[in-house]
Amino acid sequence: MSMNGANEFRPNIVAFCCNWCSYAGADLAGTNRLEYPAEVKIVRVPCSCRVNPLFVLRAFQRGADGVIICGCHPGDCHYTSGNYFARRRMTLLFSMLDYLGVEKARTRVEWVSAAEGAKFASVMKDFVQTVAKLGENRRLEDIRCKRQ
Amino acid sequence: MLSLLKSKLNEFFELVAKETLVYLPVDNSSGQASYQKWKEGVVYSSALNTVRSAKDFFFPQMENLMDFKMQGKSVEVVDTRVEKEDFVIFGVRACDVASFSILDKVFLADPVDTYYQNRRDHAVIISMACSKPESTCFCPLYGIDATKPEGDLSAWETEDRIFFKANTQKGEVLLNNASRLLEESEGQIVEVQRETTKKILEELPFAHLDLSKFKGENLMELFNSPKWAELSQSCLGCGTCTFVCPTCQCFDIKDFDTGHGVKRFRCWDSCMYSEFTKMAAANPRLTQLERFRQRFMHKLVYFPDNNEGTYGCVGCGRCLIKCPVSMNIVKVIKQLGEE
Amino acid sequence: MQETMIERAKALMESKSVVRVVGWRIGEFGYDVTPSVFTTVDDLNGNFVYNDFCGSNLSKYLVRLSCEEGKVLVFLKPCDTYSFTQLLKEHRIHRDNVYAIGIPCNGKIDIEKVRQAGGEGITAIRSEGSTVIARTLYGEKKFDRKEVLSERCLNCKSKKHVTYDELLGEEGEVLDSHRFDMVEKLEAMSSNERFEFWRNELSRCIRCNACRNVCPACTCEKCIFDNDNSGVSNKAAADSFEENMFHIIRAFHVAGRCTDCGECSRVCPEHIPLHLLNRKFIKDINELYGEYQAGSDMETVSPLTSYTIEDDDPSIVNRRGGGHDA
Amino acid sequence: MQRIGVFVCHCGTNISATVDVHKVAEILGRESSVVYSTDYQYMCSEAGQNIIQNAIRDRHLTGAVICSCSPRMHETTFRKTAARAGLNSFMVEIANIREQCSWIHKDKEDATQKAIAIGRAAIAKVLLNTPLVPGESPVTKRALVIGGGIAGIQAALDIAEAGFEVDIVESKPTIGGKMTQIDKTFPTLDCAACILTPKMVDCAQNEKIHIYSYSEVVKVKGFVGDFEVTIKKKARYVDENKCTGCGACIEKCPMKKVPDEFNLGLSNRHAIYIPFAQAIPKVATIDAMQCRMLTSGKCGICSKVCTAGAIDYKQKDQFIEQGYGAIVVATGFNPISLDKFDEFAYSQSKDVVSSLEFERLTNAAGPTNGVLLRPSDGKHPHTIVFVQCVGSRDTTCRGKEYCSKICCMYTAKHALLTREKYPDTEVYVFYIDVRTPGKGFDEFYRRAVEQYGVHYIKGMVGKVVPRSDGKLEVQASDLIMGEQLHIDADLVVLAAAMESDKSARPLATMLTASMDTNDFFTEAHPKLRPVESPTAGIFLAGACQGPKDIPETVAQAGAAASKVIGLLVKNTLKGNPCVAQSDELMCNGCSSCEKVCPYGAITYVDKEFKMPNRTIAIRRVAQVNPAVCQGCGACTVACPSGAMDLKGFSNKEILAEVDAICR
Repeated sequence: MSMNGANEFRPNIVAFCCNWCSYAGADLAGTNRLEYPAEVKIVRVPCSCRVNPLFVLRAFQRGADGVIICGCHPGDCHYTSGNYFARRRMTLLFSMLDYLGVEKARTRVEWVSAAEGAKFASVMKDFVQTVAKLGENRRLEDIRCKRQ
Repeated sequence: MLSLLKSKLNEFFELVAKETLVYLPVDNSSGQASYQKWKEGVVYSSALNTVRSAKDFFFPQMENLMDFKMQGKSVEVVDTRVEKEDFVIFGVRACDVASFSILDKVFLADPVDTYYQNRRDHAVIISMACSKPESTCFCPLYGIDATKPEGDLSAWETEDRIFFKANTQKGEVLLNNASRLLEESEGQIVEVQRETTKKILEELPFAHLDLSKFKGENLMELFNSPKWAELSQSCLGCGTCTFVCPTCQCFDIKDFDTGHGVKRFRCWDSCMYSEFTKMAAANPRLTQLERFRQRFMHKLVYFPDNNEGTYGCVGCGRCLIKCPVSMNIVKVIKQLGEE
Repeated sequence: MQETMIERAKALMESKSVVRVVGWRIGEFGYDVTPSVFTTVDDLNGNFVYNDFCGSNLSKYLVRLSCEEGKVLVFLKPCDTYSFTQLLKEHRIHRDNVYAIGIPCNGKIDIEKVRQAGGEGITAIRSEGSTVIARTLYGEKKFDRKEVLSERCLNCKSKKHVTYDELLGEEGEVLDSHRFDMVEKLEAMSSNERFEFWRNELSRCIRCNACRNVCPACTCEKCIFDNDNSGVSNKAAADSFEENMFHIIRAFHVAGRCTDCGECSRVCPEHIPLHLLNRKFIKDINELYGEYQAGSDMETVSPLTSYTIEDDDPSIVNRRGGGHDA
Repeated sequence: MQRIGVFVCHCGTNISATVDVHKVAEILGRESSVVYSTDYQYMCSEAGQNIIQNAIRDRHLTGAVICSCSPRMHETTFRKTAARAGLNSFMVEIANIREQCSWIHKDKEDATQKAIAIGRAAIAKVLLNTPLVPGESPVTKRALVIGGGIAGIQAALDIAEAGFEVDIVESKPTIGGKMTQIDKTFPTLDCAACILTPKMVDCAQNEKIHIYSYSEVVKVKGFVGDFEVTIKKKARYVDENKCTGCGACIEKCPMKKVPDEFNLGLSNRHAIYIPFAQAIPKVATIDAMQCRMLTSGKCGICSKVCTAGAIDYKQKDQFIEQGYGAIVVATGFNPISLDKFDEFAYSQSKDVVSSLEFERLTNAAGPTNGVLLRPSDGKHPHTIVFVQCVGSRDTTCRGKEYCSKICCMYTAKHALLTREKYPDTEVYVFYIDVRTPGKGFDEFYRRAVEQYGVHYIKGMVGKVVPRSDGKLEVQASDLIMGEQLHIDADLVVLAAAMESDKSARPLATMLTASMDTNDFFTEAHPKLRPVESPTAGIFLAGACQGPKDIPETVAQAGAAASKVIGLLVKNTLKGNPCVAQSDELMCNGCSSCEKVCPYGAITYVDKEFKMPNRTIAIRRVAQVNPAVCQGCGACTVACPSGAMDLKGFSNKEILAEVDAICR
C-alpha cells in the first residue's frame, strides 16, 4: 500500500516485539525480503510480558492507530512463562478498551516465532489493512499530539 | 423592576446567545448540575448549585499558556493567547459571585495574571438569588447576602417570573438588548421572597459560627494546635474539597511534549496532594497533617490577614457535601474556634 | 449495635488489649460521619457512631495504623473484611497489631440519593424499618429505604465476614447478587454507544483522585500518576485521552485485587459509576480464568499473577459476544 | 547535557539501495542532543569502527546510535567498539534499518522516512540509557547431555576428554540411540555397530561420564553456568549395581510375547529384557506393564534365578538433583507414524515396512539374522519397491513440509545392498527428486543405478493393494515416461519422514529453548551460531535441531562439545546487566512481582525507613538478585507502583521510544 496515492489513509502502527522470537521473526522477514507496509514500526522488548498497558495507551496517545504485541508462542517463552502473563494482561486490557468503545481491531496480540518470518510479514500486512479500514484513531487520541 | 416571564426564558437565552455565548447551570446525566453552553433544548437547572463552581470560567482546571515550537535545535516561543470573546454566565449564586472578588485579589494583584484578566473582562455575570438554601450553606457567616447577589445583573426567580436588576453598565446593555422580552412589573414579590429566605438563612445551622479566633495574632497558637492531628487523620489526601471550592486558586505549571513541540500549560493543583510544594531541595510539607492544616490556615488565617479580613471561604457548602470522609471547614472552625 | 460496639471497644481498651479504636465519628447531621481514631473511653462514649451512613471502608486506614505502636481495634462490615483480607495478603497490614471485630450491615444509605429524591436542607436523618425519616429546613420528609440505599448495597455480594478476631451479631452468607447486570447491559450496546456512554461519564472527571485515595487496593507508597519519575505523572486531564488513561490504568492496577467494595463510586463528586470499570475486570476474570473473589481468602493466587497453559488468546475479545458496529 | 553521535551504515548497498542514508544522517544530525552524525559504507568494518571510536573520543560523545543491521547481528560488535573508546557499552543503541527497513520496503521515500523514525527512537532511548556494568556469576563445571544417541555420546566423550564431568540422560534402558538399529552406514558401508559400540563402551568406562539410562529430565531451573536439573531415574526393578547382565533371568521369564521395541515389533522379547547384546549399561530392565509379578503379584521367577540378587520389585522412581554449567540437547528423531498414509497399506500388510524396519530385517543382529525375508511368510522377496518421501516434502498436512535429508541416501544403500546380496531381486525406487549432495554420495547413488541395476523411477506411488496371493500390487506413475505402472511387489519399503522426538517439546519448555513449528530446536543464528540455542548455556547436537546424517550429527556434537568446554573453562560468567531493580522507597512489598518471577530472583526484606513524620517505620520491600534475574520484565508490569523497573529496558526508555516512533 506504500505505493498508493497520497490521499489513502496510512495508519501508524506500533509493534512491540519480544527479543527472542518475534523480533527475530521480524529480522527473518527482512532477511527473506518479505515486504510488509512501512507503517509498522517495531519496539524491541525483552519479552511480551514487559509490555505494560501504559505503553499501549501511550502509543495511542502519541498518534498510533493500531498497536500489536508479538511474542513467542505459548509454551515457547524464552523466560518460560512471560507470554502467559502477557496473554492475560492484554486480554483484559483489550477487553476493557472494547468496553470503553475503542474499536477492538486496533489492538492485537500475535505469537510469532523466530522461524516465522513469513508469518510476521503476513500478520503485519493484515493488521495494517484492518486498521486502515478503521481509519484514524479518534477514540483514544490526544489532540495535542496530532500533527497540525 | 424589569422582569421576564419564565415561559420566555428560552427565548431570552436565544436572544442573548445571538450576540455572545451563554452558560447556565444544567442538570447532567448524573442528576447534578453543571454549567453548560446554552443551545436549543438546554434547560435551566432548578438545582441550588453546580457541583463545580463558577470559578472554572475564569480559572479553568487546565489551560495552555504558550507553545514552544522545536525545529531541529532551535526553539521558538509561541504566544497562544487569543482575545476572549464576550460571554454570559447565567444563574451564579451569591457565594460564587463573592468568590470572584477573592480570586481577583490573587490574580489581578500585581503582577496581573493576564490569562485570568482576559476572561474576567469579557464575562457578563447574571447572578441568581437563593430562595431555598441547603443546611450545608453558611454564606451569612461571611456577610454574603444570598438574597441579593452581586454581579453585572442580579436576578430573582419567583414562581412564574425572573426579575432583573442591573448593577453595572454591562448589565444595563444586556437588559437593553433583551428589552423586547422584558416588562416592567411590581417588584414587591421579590422583597417578600427575600424576607422569607433571610429568615431561613438566619437559622441555618452554621450561619453564626464563631470566627473570632481566626486572626493573625493567633497564628502560632492555631498553627501549633494539637487538634490538627485528630482532624487530619481521616483525610484521604484527595483533592475533592479544593477542586469543588470556588476560592481555591492553586495551580501547577507543566510542560507537555507533544512530539512536535512543547505545550506549557497550567492546571489546578491541590494543597492536599503529596507533591504540592515539592521543590528541588525537598518538600516542606511531608505529612497529611501539614497539608490539611495548610488548607484551613490559608483560608481562615493567612488569607484574611493579608486581605483586610476577607476569608478565603464563601460558605457555599460544596466541600461539606463532597468530602468522602465528611471532614470539612465547618468541623475545623468548630474545633479550633472554641479554644 | 452501636451500643454493643462501644461496650466492646471500651472493654478492650480498658483491658489494654488495644490502645486505639478506628471507627466512625458522629457528624453534624447524622449522615456526615467521619472515619476516626478513638483513644479514650470518653471519646468513644460521646462520639462513636454506627449508623446507616457508616459506609467508609476502614480497612485502608490500617495500612498506616497497624504500623504504629500498640494494637488497633477495627470494626469491619462484611464487605470491608474482603478488603482487609486482600491487604493482609499483600502484606500491607501487620495482622498482629490489629484486633478485628466483624459487625453486621444491612446496607448503607446514599445521602446523595436522598438529596436527589428531594431531601433538601437535611439537618437530621435516621431510618425506622423500611422508612428513612429526614428532618429538614423545610419540614420532615420520608423516603423508602430501598430507594435510597447505595447501589453497592442493593447489589451486595456478601454478608459474610471472611477475616475477624471476633464477630458481633449473626454471621451472614455470600449472596447471589446482580452486580454484573449493568456491565452486561453495557456489553450488549454497540461500541459507539459504549463510547458515548463512557465519554459522557468520564468527561465529568475532575481528577480529584478521591476514587484512588479511598480505594483499599490503591495503597501504593507513591502512585505512578503522582510520581514525576514514572513518565506518566499527571495532575489534571488535559485531554479526553488522559481522562480515559487514568481510569483504565487505575482499574487495571487493581484488577484481580479489587474486592468490589464500591468506595470509588461512593466518593466520586461527579457520580461517575467507576465501579463499572472494576466490575468489568472482575466479570472478565470470572468468565475467562474462573470465578475469583479478591480478598475471599489468604491463599488463592490472583488471576493476574498466575496463568494456565490453556488460557484463551487475547483474540477472545473479538470473538466474544457484545455489541459491534456495522 | 548529552552528546549523542549517530552513525548510519550503508551496508554496501543493502541499506543504501532503499534508504537515503545521507538524508537519514543529515536529519538525525539535527535532533537536539545530537552533536555528530555521519554515514559510512560498512560501519562494522575496521574503518567504520574507527569512525565511531574517533567520534566518541573527539566529540566527547555520551551515547551512540548506530543505524545498521539488526542488533541481533552486531549489537555486541558495536558495544565492544564503544567500550574500546571509553564509552560504556550500554550507551550504544542500534537502529535496525536493514532487516526491519531497507530489506522489506521498496519505496525509497517510505523507507527513508521509516529509517529516520527508527533512528529517532534509538536516540530517544539512548538519551535515557544509563551506563551498566555486568555482574559476574560462578560456573558449575559439569555438563549435562540429554539424549544418549550418537550425538549425545560424541558430545559427552569430547567434553569428558577435556576433563569435565558429564552426565548423559537417556530415556531408554541403553544408550546408543537409532544408530544401534542400523545395519550399515552410507556411503562407505561400514558396519554401524562396529563403529558405535566402542564409543558406547568408552562412555561406560570413562570416569568423567555418568550415564543415567532409563531416565528423564523433569525439571530445569537456573541459567547459564548454574542450571539446577532434576532427573527422574525410572524404576527398572533391577539394581543396576548388582546386575551382571548374565541374562539368566531373561531365559526363565515366562512372559515371552512382548513386542520388541528394538526390532520395531518384528520380533518378541521377554518382560525382563536387555535391549540388545551390546547394551550399555548391560543391565536388565523389567517392563512393569508386562511383568506378572508387578501386574498381578504372582511369579517372581527372575528374582529366584538371579544369583546376584539384583531383582527389586519394590524399586521406586528416583529423583536426582544435580547442578550443571551447560546443557547439550541431543534428543534425536523418530520416523513419523505411518497411520495417515493408508494408501500404502502399511497397517494392512506386514510386508509394507518402514525403512528402519527394513534395517532390522537386513541386520545380522535382527530378527531374521540378516537374511532378508518377508515378515508375513518368511519367504524371500523377489520384487521390492522403495517409496521415497513418505511424509517428507508433504504439503497435505499429513506429513512434514521439510525434506528429511537422509532418505535418498539410505534408500540407495538399501537398494544397492539388496541387489548385491540378492541379485535375483528386482528393486524399484520411486522418487520425487534424488538428492545426493555430500562427499561420495552421488557416486554411491550412481553405482546403485549403473552397477547394480536398481530401477529408479521418478514418480509417486499412488496405491499399494495387498492381494490375496500375498503379492502387493503397486500402482504408480512414471513421470518421465508418462505412463501408469503396475508392479507386483513382495515387499514395499516406505522412507518415512523423520521428526523430532516427542520428548523435545516439553524439554524445550523446561529449558526455555525455542523451537520452530516442526518442533526442531532453533539455533541462535542459522549460519553463525548453528550449535547454540538462543538460550545461553543450551547447545544443540544432532537431529533435534533438524534432519541430518551421522557424520553431520557427529560434527555438530563435537562443535557443541567445544562450545561447552569453552564455557566450562571459565570460572565466572559475565551476566546480563539488563536486570530488574526495585526502588525500595516506592515498593509496597505486596509480592506481586515475586509471584510472576520465573526464576525466584525476588526476595523480601524488612527494612527501616525514615517516614515523612520523622518516625522510623519498618517496611517490607522487594530485592532482586541480579545474578538470578534474567531480565524478562514480568515483574515490572505486575508492580502497580512502578517501583520495579528493568535496567536497559526501563519504563521511561520504552515510553520515549514509543513517543519517538509515533512522532
